[in-house]
Amino acid sequence: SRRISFSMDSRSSATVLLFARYAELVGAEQVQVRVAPGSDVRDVLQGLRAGHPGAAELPDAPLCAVNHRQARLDDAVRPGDVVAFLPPLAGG
Amino acid sequence: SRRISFSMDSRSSATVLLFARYAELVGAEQVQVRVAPGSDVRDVLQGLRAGHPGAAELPDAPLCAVNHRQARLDDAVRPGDVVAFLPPLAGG
Amino acid sequence: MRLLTQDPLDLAALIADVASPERGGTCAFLGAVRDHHADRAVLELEYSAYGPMAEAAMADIVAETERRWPVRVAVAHRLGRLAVGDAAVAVAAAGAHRDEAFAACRHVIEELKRRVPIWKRERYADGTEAWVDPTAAGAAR
Amino acid sequence: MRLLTQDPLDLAALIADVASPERGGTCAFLGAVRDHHADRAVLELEYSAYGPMAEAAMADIVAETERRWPVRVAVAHRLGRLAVGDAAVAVAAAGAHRDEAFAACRHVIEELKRRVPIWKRERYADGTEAWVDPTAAGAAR
Repeated sequence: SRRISFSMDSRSSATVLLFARYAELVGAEQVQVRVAPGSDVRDVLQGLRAGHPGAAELPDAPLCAVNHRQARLDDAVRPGDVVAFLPPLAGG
Repeated sequence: SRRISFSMDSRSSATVLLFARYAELVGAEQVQVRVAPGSDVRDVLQGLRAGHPGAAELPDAPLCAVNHRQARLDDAVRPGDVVAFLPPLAGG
Repeated sequence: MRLLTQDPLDLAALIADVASPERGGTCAFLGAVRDHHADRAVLELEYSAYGPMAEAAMADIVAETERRWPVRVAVAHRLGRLAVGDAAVAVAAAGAHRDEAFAACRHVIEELKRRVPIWKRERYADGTEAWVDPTAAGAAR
Repeated sequence: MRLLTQDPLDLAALIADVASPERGGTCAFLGAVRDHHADRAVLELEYSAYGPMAEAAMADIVAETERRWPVRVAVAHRLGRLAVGDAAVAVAAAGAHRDEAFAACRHVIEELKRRVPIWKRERYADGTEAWVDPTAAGAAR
């Protein structure tokens, strides 16, 4: 039911989605993080921490996804991408 | 739905139940077979063959039961017992 | 639900029989009449049983399974004439965790096939009929 | 049936989705909300998901499973607030024979737990709440 909205700076930033406990820690379900050329998911996590103190409690290597597919921390991120950080899965 | 009936000589015979292909071979679902003292299931099978030509086609060691429980060919049979010979099982 | 029945099987009823608040995992198995057996087209079949022995064997299997794993299990087999697609056997096994639910469900269907005196006579598209003998060479599982 | 739904799960519908005349064996799994988790009394819980990724992962699991075994499989996970005893996940796998039905059903639920981004927050009898972390020490399976 969450709607993914894009801010004005989507040409220079990635949308970061946060779920469950991570959304509580950060205090938001969605934020924008600037991505420089050559960025990867780890850089986006660093950018998230820089702008959101609550993100300090995220683990160094959380599960992550880029554009709705599971990803690794060294996968590339380009402006306009949707990056997600995922707490330990608990489905089923 | 089959009813197990007992004939007059139940004090000296066992009731033999036949199922599926074995009932077709013997031409009956239930017959009485005399049992002498010290008889076992194998003796009952011999008695069945003596009285019913179709029983010649039964295997030498069919699955069998005594009083509704799986049995072995050398298990004892007493007058009044219910002996069953079972074609290969095909449930499920 | 009764162990042997002439009526259509009700898997939901079996699952309800084994459900409880502490059992989070339920595994179920449904065996249905297939349209083929050993490369012959099956139209319908008829199941028959040695009733008292079959019910005793099924009750034994349930009791043994519930002793071996921390589960509740339920099982029912249909008798009489069945069409292709009709469920012939249904099993449900519920436990706190899925490991035991899967293991128990599988055990019940394997033991049922091995020990319960039930027979089936198939009627084929070519008009012939035959008793199914799973021990015969070339027989399907 | 949709992969993710706020509505009660319908196992019969999943089984019907995978049924066909040549598939004689159907294995199903139902995962329900248990009344206890790591020795704490659970009153209810709420499931949430990363919807687009969860649906893609579930579709991947279905496709992979159907490539690996000769089966059809269906799966659905419920989201939102669930009470003890409510089914949270349902899987059905049908094949010609039971070996592949059991293996495929088990594979789907294992992969779902491993790969599908769904979370649950439990509310306990003592008034507290917590996000469930299956990777934490002492966590129940």
